[in-house]
Amino acid sequence: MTTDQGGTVATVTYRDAVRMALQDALRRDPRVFLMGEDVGRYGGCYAVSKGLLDEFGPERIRDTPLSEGGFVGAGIGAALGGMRPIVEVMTVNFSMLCLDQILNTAATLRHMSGGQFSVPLVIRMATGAGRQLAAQHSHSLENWYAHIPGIRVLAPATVEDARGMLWSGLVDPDPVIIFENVMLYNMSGELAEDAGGVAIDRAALRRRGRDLSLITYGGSLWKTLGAARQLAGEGIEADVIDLRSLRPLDDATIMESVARTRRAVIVDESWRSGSLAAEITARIVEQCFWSLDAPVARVCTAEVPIPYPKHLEDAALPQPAAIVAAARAVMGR
Amino acid sequence: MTTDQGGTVATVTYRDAVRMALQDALRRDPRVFLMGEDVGRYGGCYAVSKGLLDEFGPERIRDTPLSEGGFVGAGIGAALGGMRPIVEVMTVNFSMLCLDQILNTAATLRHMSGGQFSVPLVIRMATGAGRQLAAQHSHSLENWYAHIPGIRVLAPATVEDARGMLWSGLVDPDPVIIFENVMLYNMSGELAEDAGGVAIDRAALRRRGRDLSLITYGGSLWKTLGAARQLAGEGIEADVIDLRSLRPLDDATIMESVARTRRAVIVDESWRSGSLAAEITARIVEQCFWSLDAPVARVCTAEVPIPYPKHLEDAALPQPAAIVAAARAVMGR
Amino acid sequence: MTGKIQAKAHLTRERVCELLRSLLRIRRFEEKCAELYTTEKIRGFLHLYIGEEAIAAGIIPVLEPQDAVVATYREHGHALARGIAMGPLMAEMFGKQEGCSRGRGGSMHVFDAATRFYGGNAIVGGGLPLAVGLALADRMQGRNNVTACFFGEGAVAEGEFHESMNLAALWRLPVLFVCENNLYAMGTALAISESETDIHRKAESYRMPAAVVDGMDVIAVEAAGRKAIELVRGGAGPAFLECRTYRFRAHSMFDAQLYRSKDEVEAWREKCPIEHLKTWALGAGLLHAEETAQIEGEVAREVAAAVAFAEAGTWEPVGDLARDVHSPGALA
Amino acid sequence: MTGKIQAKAHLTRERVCELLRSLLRIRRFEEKCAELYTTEKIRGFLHLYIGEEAIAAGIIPVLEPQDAVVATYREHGHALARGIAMGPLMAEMFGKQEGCSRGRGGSMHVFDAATRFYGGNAIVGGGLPLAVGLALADRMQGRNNVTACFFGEGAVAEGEFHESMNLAALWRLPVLFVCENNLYAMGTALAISESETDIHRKAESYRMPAAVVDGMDVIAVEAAGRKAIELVRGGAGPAFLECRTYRFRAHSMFDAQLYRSKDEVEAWREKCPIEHLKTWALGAGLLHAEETAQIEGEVAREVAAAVAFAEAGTWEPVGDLARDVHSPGALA
Ligand SMILES: Cc1ncc(C[n+]2csc(CCOP(=O)(O)OP(=O)(O)O)c2C)c(N)n1
Ligand SMILES: Cc1ncc(C[n+]2csc(CCOP(=O)(O)OP(=O)(O)O)c2C)c(N)n1
Ligand SMILES: [Mg+2]
Ligand SMILES: [Mg+2]
Repeated sequence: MTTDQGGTVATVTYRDAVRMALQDALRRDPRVFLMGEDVGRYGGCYAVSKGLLDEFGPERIRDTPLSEGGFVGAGIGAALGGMRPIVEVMTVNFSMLCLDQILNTAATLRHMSGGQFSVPLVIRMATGAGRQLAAQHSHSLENWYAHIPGIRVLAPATVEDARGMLWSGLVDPDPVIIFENVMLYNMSGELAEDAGGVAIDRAALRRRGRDLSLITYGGSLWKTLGAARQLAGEGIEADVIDLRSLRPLDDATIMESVARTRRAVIVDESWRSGSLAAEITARIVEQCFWSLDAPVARVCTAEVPIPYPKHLEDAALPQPAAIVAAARAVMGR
Repeated sequence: MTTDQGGTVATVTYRDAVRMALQDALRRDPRVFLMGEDVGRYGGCYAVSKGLLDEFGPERIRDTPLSEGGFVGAGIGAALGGMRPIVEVMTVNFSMLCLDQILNTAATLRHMSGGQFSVPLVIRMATGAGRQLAAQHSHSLENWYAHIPGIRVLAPATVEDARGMLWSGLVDPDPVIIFENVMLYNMSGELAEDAGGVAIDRAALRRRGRDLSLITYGGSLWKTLGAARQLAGEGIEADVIDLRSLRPLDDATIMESVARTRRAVIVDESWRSGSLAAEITARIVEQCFWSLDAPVARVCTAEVPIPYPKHLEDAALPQPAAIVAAARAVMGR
Repeated sequence: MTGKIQAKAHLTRERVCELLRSLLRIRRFEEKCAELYTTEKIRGFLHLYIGEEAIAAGIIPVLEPQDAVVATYREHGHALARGIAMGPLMAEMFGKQEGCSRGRGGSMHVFDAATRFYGGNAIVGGGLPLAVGLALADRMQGRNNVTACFFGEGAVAEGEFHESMNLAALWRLPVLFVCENNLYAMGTALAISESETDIHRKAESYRMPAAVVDGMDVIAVEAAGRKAIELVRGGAGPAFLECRTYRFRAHSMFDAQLYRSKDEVEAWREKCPIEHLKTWALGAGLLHAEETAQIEGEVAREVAAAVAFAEAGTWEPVGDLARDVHSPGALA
Repeated sequence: MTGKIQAKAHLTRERVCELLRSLLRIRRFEEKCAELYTTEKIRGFLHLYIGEEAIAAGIIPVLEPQDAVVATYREHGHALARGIAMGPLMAEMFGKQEGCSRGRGGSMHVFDAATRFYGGNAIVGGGLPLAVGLALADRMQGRNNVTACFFGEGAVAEGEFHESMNLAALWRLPVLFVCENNLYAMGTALAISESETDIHRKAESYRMPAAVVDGMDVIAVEAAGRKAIELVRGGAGPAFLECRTYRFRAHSMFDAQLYRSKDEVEAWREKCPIEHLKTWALGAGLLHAEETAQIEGEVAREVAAAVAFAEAGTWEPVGDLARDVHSPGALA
C-alpha cells in the first residue's frame, strides 16, 4: 500500500507500533534506554518490547527488580544525568508505588530548583480494564496524573499515535507520561512505514458531525466511534474528539466543536467522581456555557472496584449502548 | 458559657478538638489505637497528640518508623484483625507512599472478598499550603482520594467537626480518610464540652444568602466566609456551603442551594485541573443546568508546585479577593 | 534432607497419605484449571502453583484454625491447604456467585473469613503489611495466633517487604514470613533482581531468625515450618523461612517462557514434590501403590465435583453491580 | 580514632585550617539562620545541621568537581561544603530571586547545577533513587564520577532506601551512601525505628561494603570518606558509610524536644566537632590560637556579607508565578 505522498503503508498492531517507536528511539539516540519490570528477557508483560533485548542488549533494555519507586526514581536521576530514559511501569495499578517519585520529584524538580534542572523522562504505563483482571489490575487513573503540574500526559488511541507520541515525548524536556490502554495492543491499523513523531499539543477530531460532540480518549475512542456510527443510523451526526493529550488539554479543539454542536457527552473509563470527564465538563461550562443547548453528560465507569466476571466488568465500564443512550438524552430524544 | 441545652461551652483550638476526639475514642473503645510517625514521644508533628502517650502508653499511641506503606498497611491488617486503628499520615504529601495500600487494599478488600471482610480504619492526614513549606509539603490532593470507590473522605473545617468526625468515622465499618488543613490547627472556636460524634453524611450551609452559592470545604471555608461578608457589603448575599464529606458528596444540599441561587462559585485549594471543584461543577451541570443563570466558576490553586516565598505562595492559593472577583463575575458585575 | 530424617520419626502412614492427598489435590485442581482456561471457563490472569505444592501443603496444616494466612495471586494451593472447599474455590475461578469471594475476585482474589484466609493479593508485596497488622491485632488482643504470610522472591525487592520486615521484627510480632523462592519473578531470574541471592540472609539485617529449606520436599518443609511456627507462637517475634522451589509452568497463561531453558525446567521437574514423596514413602514402606491409586481416584472425583459445582453455579445479577463496595447501610 | 592516626600523616597545617573553616562556615551560617528565623526573615521549615558538620565537611571536599551530591532538607552544610556561595544560599533561605534556587525552594530545596548539587529533598528517602539514577547515567555515559547521597538514619526504614540499595548494588553503580545517624528521626529514637540499630550492618544484606565512623571527628570522617570514595570510583560498585553523630538543636524550629533529655544533649555537645578539631590540632601543634581567631573573623564577615546579599535581594514578580513549571516553550 502507499500513502498519498507515495510512501509505503503497512498494517500493524498497536503493540507493534509501540515497539517500532521504541526501536526507532533507541536507534536514533544513544542516550535513550528502556527500563522496567520484564521489559527484556520476558519481552514485556504485554509483549511490547519483545526482541529489543537482542538488538540493544541488557544495558539499554534493562530488566529491573520489582521496585517501582526505586527504578522510576532512578529514571529521574538518569534523566538529570543526561540520559533519555523510557521507564515502563507495567500498569498504572502499580504506579501507586512510584507516585511519590513522579509527583514530588519528577514534576517539581525544575520548579524547586528555580529552572536549573529539567527531567527529560518518558514513563509508559498500561491502563484500563476489560481483560477480567479484577479489582487490583483494572484501574484508569489518568485524571490523577492529569492533575499534576509539571508533567505532560498523553493517551495514544491509534497506531499512528502509539508510533509517534513516544518520540515527541522524548523530545519534550519535561517528564511525559504515556498511557497505553491494554485493550488496544491487539488492535490493527495502517501506518506509513516512514511514520515518525506526531504533534502532541492538539486533540484530533476523529469524526466530524454537527449535532453533538463526543469527547473521549484512549481505549474508549473506538467504543465512541462505534456509538457515533450507530447514532448516525438514527440521524444523529456526532463530532468525535480524541483528546490525545490529557495534560495539557486542548481547549481550543474542544470548544470549537462544542460551540458548533451545542451539546457534549464525555466518555471516560475512569470512575465517574473526580474523573477527567468532570474536568472537561467544567471547562466546557466555563468557556461555552452560553452556547450549550443541554447539560453536558458523562459516560464513565461505575464506582466499584472492577469485578472479575465478564458480565459485571462489562456492566461497570462505558459501553457503546450507554454512549448512545447519553447522546440521545442530550439530544432530547 | 452554656449551650442552648444548658451544657457548658469552651473555646478550644482545632488542634485541641482533634486531640479531644482522639482521647475520647481511646477511652471509649479499647480496640482504638493511634499509630503514625512521631505521634507519641514527639507529640505529633502538629502537636495534635501531645500528652496522649502519657495517658494511653506506647502500645496505643504507637510511634512508627518512617514507613508509610508499611504502617498504613499494618493499620489495614489490624482493622481486619478486629482493632479500630487510627493511622496518622503526617501529611498528604507523604501519602503517595501508602496510596497503594489505600487504593489497592483498604478500598477493595470488601469488594474483592465478596463482602466477607470490612476495614474499619480511620486515616488522618494534614493537608494544604500556607506555611511556606514549598513544593513537596503543600499539596491538596483531596480529589485523588475522593475518586476512590470504597472509602469515605471527610474534611472537617470547624472545631465541632474536628471533634465529631473522628468518632463517626470510627463507627463507619469502612475506611475513612480525614483531612485536616494545616492552617486550621491554631484556629479557635466554641465547643460544647459534651460534644460528640457528628453526622457525616451532609454538607452544611454555613451562611444563608440568596444571590449565589459559594461551595467549599476545609481550610478554604474561612476565606470563603470572609469573601461572603465582603460581598454582603456590596449587596451580594451568598450561601456558603461547607461540603464536610468529599466522598460521598451531598448532592442534595448543593442542588437545593444552587437551584435557589441559580449561580455557583466553587472554592477549592487543589490545583485547578482535575480538582474536586471540577466534579462539583459537573454535578451541578448534570443536575441543575436549567436553573443556572451563569456558568459555574472555580477558584482554585494555580497550577504550579507551591513556591516558597510568601508573596508567591499567596498568589498561588485561592484568596478572598479572587473569590469576591469570581462571585462578582458570576453576578455579572 | 536432615529435615526428613528428623521428621521421619513422627511420620505415620496416615500422615504420609494426608500429605500426598494434599499435594495431589492442588496439582489436579490446577491441571484442571489450566484446561478450563483454554476453554475460557476461567479468564483473567491464572497463576499456577504446580511444582511448588510442597510449601503450602507442608506449612499450612501445621497452623491452628485461629491462625491467619496471607497469600498472593498464586494462592490456589494455599487456599486448598487451608481448607477452603474445592467447589467454592472452583466456582470463584469461574466468577460464579457461589465462589468463595462470591465471584468478584477470581483466581487472584481468593478469600475466606471462616478459615482466616486473607487473600489473594495481586500487588506484589502488598500482603506483607497486612500480615504485620493482623499479627499486631492478635498481639494487642492477647490472642496467641500466628499469621503466615506467603510471597515470592520477587517481592523481596519491593519497599513494602523491607518496611514490613522491620515493623514485624521491631514490634516482635507473630508473623511467619514464607518466601517461595522459585527463582523467577515473571521472566526475571533471581540474580537479575537481587544483589544478595541468598534470600534468607536478608532476614539477618532485621535481626529476624531465618532458615532455608528444600521447598520440593514436603517433609522437610513441614519440619522447618513446624519449628518456625513454634518459635513464632512462643513469642520470640517473627521468623523467616525461605523455601527453594520452582514453578513448572509458565508465570501465567500469557508467557512464552523465553527466559529459561527447557533443560532447566526438565531438571527441576525431576524434583517433583509429588514423585519425590511417593518414591521415598514407597521405599520406606510408608505407602502402598494401591493407596496412591485410591487417593488419586478420590482427588479426581473431588475435582470433577468441584467443576460440576462451579458449572452449576449462577451469575450474580447485573443489578447487584454496586454491591459490597461499602458495608451495608454505610453509605448512601 | 584509628582514622585520625592514619590520616594524621597527610595533615598539613593548611588542611587543618581548611577543615576548621569549613566547619565554622556551616556553624556560623546556621546560627545566623536560626536568628533570622526568629525575626521571620526565614520561614517555612528550617532544619539545622549544627553538631553534624563534620560529615559534610569531611566527605564532600574529597569529591571531584564532576561528582554529584544528593542531600536532604537538612542540607545547608552540604551546600556550603560543596561550594555553593554563601550569599545565594542565604538569599534562598529568604526566598529572594538571587537565591541558588531562585527563591522557589527555600531551606529544604537548595539546588545548584554548577556544582552538581541535586538538592534539597524534603521527602525522607526520596533522594536515594535519584542518586542511583545519576550514577547509572554516569556509568552508561562512561564517566568515572561518584554520586554521594546523604540521608538520615530515619530514612533507612523507608522502602525507597531498600529499593535503592538493592538497585545500586545489583547494578554495581558508583554511589556512596552516607547515613547521617544522629540517633533521632524527629522525635523517634533509633531503637524505636529499627530492629537492627547497627545501621551499617544493613548494607551487608545487599552485599554492599560498609563502614562506620565517628561522625563528630572530621578527620576520621574524611579518612573513611576518602577510602569509600576511592573504592566506589575504582569500579567496585556502591559503598555505604554510617556516620554516628548528633544534632545539637531541635529537629526543626517547631520542636519542644520532649523525646530526649537535656543531659543527653549536653553529653553530645561535649563532642562538638569544632571544639574537638581545635583542641586536637592545637595540642598537635597544627593550629595556632591566632589562626582560629582569624578564621572566625573571616567567617563572620562572610556570613554578614551573605545576609547583606540576601537582604539586598529582590522578590520575584508575582506575574512570574507560572515560571519554571515547564521548560521554556515546552507547554502552552
Ligand atoms: C507491585 C507489582 N508490580 C508488578 C506486578 C506484576 N507482576 C505480577 S507477578 C510478578 C512476579 C512476581 O514474582 P515473585 O514475587 O517471585 O512471585 P512468583 O510469581 O514467582 O510466585 C510481577 C512482576 C504486580 N502484580 N505488582
Ligand atoms: C516520606 C516522609 N515522611 C515523613 C516526613 C516528615 N519528616 C521530615 S524529617 C523526618 C525525620 C527524618 O529523620 P532522619 O532520616 O533520621 O533525618 P534527620 O532529620 O535526623 O537528619 C520526618 C519524619 C517526610 N518529610 N517525608
Ligand atoms: Mg518467584
Ligand atoms: Mg536522624
